[in-house]
Amino acid sequence: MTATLAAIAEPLATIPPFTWVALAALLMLIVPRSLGHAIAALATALVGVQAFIIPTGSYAETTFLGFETVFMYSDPASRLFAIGVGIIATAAALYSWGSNAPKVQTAFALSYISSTVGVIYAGDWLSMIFFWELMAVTSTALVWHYGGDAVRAGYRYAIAHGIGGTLLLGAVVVHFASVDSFLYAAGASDPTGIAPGAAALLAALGIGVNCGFIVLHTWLPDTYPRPHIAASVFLSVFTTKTAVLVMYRAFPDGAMWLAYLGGAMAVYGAFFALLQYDPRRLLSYHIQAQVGYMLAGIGTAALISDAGFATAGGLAHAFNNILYKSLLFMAVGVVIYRTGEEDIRNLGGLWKVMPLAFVAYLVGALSITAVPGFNGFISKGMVIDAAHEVKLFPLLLGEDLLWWLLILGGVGTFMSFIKLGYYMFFHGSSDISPKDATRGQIVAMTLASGFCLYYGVAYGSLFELLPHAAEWVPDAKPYSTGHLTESAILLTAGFVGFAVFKRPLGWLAHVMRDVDVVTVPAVFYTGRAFVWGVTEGWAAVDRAVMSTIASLKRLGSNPEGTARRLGFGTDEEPIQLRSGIARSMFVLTAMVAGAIAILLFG
Amino acid sequence: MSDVFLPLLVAIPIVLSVVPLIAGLRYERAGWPIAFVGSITVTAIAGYVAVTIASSGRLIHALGNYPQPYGIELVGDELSALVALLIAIVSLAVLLYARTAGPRGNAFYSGYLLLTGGLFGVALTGDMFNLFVFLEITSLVTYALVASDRTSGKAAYAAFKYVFLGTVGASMYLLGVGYLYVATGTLNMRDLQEAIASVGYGDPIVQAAFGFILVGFAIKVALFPLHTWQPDAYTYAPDSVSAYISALVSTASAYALIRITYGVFTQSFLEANDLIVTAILVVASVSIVVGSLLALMQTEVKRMFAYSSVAQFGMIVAAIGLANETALFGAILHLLGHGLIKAGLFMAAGVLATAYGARTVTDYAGLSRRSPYAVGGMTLAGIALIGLPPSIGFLGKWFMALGAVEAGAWGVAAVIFASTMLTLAYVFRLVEMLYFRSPSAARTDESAAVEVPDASTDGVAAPDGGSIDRVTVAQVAIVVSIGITVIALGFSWELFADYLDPVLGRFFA
Amino acid sequence: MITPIELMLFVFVLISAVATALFRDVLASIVVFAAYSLGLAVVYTFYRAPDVGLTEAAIGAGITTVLLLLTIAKTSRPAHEKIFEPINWPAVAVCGGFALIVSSTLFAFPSVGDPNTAAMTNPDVTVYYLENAYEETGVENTVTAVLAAYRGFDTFGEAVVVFAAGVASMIVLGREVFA
Amino acid sequence: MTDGSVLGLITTRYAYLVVVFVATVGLYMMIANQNLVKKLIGLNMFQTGIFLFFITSAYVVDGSSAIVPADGAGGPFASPLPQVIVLTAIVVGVSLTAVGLALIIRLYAEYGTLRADALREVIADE
Repeated sequence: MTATLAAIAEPLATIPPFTWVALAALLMLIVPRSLGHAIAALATALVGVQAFIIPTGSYAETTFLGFETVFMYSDPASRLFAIGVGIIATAAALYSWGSNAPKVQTAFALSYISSTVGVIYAGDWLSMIFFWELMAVTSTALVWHYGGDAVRAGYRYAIAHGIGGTLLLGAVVVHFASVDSFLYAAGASDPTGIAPGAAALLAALGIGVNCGFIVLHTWLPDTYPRPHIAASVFLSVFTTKTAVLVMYRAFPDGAMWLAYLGGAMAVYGAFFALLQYDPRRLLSYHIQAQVGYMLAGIGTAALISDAGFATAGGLAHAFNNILYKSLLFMAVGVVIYRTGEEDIRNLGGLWKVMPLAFVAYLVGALSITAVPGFNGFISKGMVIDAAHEVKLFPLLLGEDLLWWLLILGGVGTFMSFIKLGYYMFFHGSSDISPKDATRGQIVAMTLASGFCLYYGVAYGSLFELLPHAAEWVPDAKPYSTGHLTESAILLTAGFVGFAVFKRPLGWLAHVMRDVDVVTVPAVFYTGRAFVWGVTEGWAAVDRAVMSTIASLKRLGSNPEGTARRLGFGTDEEPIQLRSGIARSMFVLTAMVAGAIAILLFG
Repeated sequence: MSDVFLPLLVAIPIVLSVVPLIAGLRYERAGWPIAFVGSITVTAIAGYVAVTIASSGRLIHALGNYPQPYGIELVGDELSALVALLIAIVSLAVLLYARTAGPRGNAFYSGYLLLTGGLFGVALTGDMFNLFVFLEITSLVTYALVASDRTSGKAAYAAFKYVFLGTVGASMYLLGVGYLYVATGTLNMRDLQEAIASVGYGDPIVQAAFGFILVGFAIKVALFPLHTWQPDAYTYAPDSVSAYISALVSTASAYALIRITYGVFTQSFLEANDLIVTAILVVASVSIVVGSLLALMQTEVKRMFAYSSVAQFGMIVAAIGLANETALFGAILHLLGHGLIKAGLFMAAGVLATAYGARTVTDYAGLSRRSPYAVGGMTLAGIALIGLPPSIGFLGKWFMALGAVEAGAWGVAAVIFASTMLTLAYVFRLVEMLYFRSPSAARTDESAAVEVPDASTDGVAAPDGGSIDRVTVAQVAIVVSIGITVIALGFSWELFADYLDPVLGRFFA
Repeated sequence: MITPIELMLFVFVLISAVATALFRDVLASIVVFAAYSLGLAVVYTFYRAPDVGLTEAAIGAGITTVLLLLTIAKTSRPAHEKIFEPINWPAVAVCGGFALIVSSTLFAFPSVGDPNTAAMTNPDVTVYYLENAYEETGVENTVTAVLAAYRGFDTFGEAVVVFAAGVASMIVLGREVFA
Repeated sequence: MTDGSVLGLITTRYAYLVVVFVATVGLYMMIANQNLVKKLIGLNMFQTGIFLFFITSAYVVDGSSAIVPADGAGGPFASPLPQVIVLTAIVVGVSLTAVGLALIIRLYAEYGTLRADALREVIADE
């Protein structure tokens, strides 16, 4: 028996998990739809199972493009993410099956998962960037496949990720030049992160695009609301969370700027989420806010003595976020699937007709808003606890700016989920009576909800997966009185806030209906909205970035026009440096003379 | 014994080139079948030679049984075999494409065969003066082919300009060879390598020789600012000819530059003359940036691709100047990849021009719906041109950039990076037009919209869903298969690394 | 040292070269260029290259001139009032720079007619040809031996170039020119 | 043997100086002369400079041309190799001239001018 188990376990421990998923993606194209989705669910589940089997260390070492690379690098962080991907990709595959997703789309989704798993298990910068770029391509294909509006959005998505990927590629090359190896742990027992200086800057920007750094985030709410609902479930979790992991790989010891940027993202994302009426767009802004918490956790490691705890908090939050964020996209997807409506003001009273979707939404919302008993409470609490120890810019109550940002983000999150739930499920009575979730969707949502609850209650099993567990687990008491009080205050503030600001919110959201159309006026009104603590400074930055992007886009789409404005060329004859024989020979003569002079006298 | 295939590669197309003219007296359409037979034969031989070299090492054939340095020898090593294979494959592809696309006439097919033979000569010869002769054969035919569209005066002017720059370039090369002869008394490449080493790398005659040869090839590969012949030639030549010469003619010259720099002057010469290396890197970098920028500015698609070549060859020359194994490996990959990519792009542009009269970026609006396969092939080739992985373009740029970093030439790495961004911009501009614009929107969008040339008015393509006339399935199939090939080759780096290992080992002994 | 014959020949060559460049009338230019080619042919012959001298006289001074004249006949010969072209000073400057820099390489060159240069003494090339050509090929004229035997492939290429020029002209002009 | 001074250059390497001069005149013609035919003559002249270079490198003072009788007597001989090269190169040169002239005829038929500046204007207006 043991021998059989070992025989099964051995290939599982040595063959990189992305191979199964890639294989499933190919199979998907030839087998019938239902069988294909079953294979997909199995292949992705295998990723989760394998995560437990692969022992810690480096495997599948090989040479790739002429360099030492590691395709299977297993440490607590990669294991954590692989488990998360295993669970949610399986659920999402089932959800796709239940949502009439075409099988080609699921095949694209699987290739996207496969490259995600590749990034997670990469043990060196080279194979990481390889899978990273592949992720960009496959996810673009996933968006594109839906057609319609998604195509233009996917185009912008591709450009954003093309630029981000290239920046990161630059970082990797610079890193190699200074360290002379691509391995994460080059010459050291522990990974040392990306080389400081230019490499770190390029990496921060490149990964920042995928993380949705403020001003680099515009692709996020632009893209995720548009494709097929099942595609959104895939997209919503993997790109951004993988970016968090890679950010951790680049800055394993944290950084101050990362912590405060994370805090700012939490507030910024939550604020903009609050203004949305497209449910998937609202959720997309929350991705930015939640990634903010994760980065704050990872970044805080540099600021406090209990570094391991902060890092673990950030990664734990990423793990939990994978679970509840996809759950939320599933629940919202069911509503869109059944009603075809993408504006929550046209919905209402659905809790009676769609109780299952409502329950799933509720679990997701309670998790993301960090209500005790759900997994978000555990990990967000860890991040806030870590921020509690930061004493760099103390504000009120002796708490640091970072802490206040995270709390404010938390309140905003809570408010926006009350809003979303209120509009979708209550808010008058339903005049439509759509059916509830399909079987596949129910299974998928049950799976995801179950894990949200499980890790909220049995948090010990989450703790043991986290890095540096031995250092901090003994002191971690998530359900202490202090934490519960804090949570209660936070929740109360959220309720009060929503009650008070519901009307002004409606007005504000009315004038800021669509970020794409009215970004610039939105920024103008944002300036007035001091209530929300958004400063004019952000607005200015946002405006500048928006206009830069707009002018870059103009340059890209009509370069000759730009050249004409700068005074080169005319309408009739675009600039082309066309010279005749005489001038060509003149230049040639000078070049020969120059070359020989350099050779002789150099 | 396999070495007898080397002269056959050169001789078969050249001897066959006489046949279309003679047969043409009786049969009007004799040219294509003859060229086809020749092309298939040399492709098979080139493939066989490449495989043989992999197993048994480089082949050397002494012509007329006069060994070097008394006679002329043909050298088939890993590098020249790959270039020969590229020549054979692209020739065949272009020939299949040209069957319906034209230009017609037996003289064209004679020229085509001569050009193919000449290119094989350039790839295989091991003698400096013999290289000159073959360079001139290829140039001469190229001039004529550029001007083979007899209705276009611009094409004739482009060819005329090319005659001057091309001939002076070749003459500069010949002068360099003369200098080397004065310094050493020999013309055989392998012999020269030792002779130059014994004369010394600081000898003014040797230095000047390198200067002449370098500038000569800089013209031939169209390095900025000596590129002035190239955009006109590529733009106004018939589509089949553009595809052929953009893929092979400059490629053969760049190959020759690699062979002479590393096989004759050697890496030690570059090390001893570091200022010229700096100059090469500066000029090549300027070429990369200016070429990319000008490509971005163009409205005419073929001219855009032409300027893109200026940038790509800039990269290859920069990699040659970097003088390390990684960069040169990248340069060779990019040389081969660029040949395929540009052949594909120009043929795709030809298909779209034939079918819809589309020649400018604006004309391309919404063509993906009308010609999904050709546009798909073009897009794949475009992706490879940008250098997105996986594609042969990525491998080339990657290793060149890596070589630059290894050599500490940060500027070159940055320039390659910047050029990638610019390439991204102009290729995506095309892709956006092709896929995301509807024809009418593009018209109103850009005031400078150019009216569709007359070509489309004579009966092709109704505005919606019109069928493609005059474009054959074979043409589209070639474009698509090139697109797929350049992407598929993105997985091949290990194959190339193993294959090229011996020759790189000789260059960097 | 330079001999009087060489001096005379070179002065003639130089003057005719400059005159070719400066004559405004194309016909005059062609004629002077023919004279220049003939001058060179004599120089070649004096430099012990009678085969080359003969070829230059036939091709350089002969065929080229005929081709140039034919072209003039087929196109136009614009009338001019002035005899000489205006001097293009920027061109003079860049050409002068070129000439100076290239001339500076000449310091490293052997003297004209030096029998002990690398080229003359290379045992595997020049010396080998001179010693073995007759034995191996049976031709007394080493130039012919090298042309036809040792470097026969170049000669093959040369023939191809001529053929290519014919094909090229056909492609450029259309067949009717030769029909 | 060789003299490093400028005077030495002129007195002992005079033929190479002629080479440089002739080639330069050829370049000048291609740059400065507007007539296409004259430009082509310039191209020819540039090439003849290179031919002279090779012939000079093969020349031996008091030598004879490279016709070696069966007994190998006589000498010194001029080097045959550069002469062979020039023979080939002359033929290549005239072939190029022929193609260039064909193009000139094409251009004249199309635009009715042989002046480079006028031609560029016409083409730009096209």
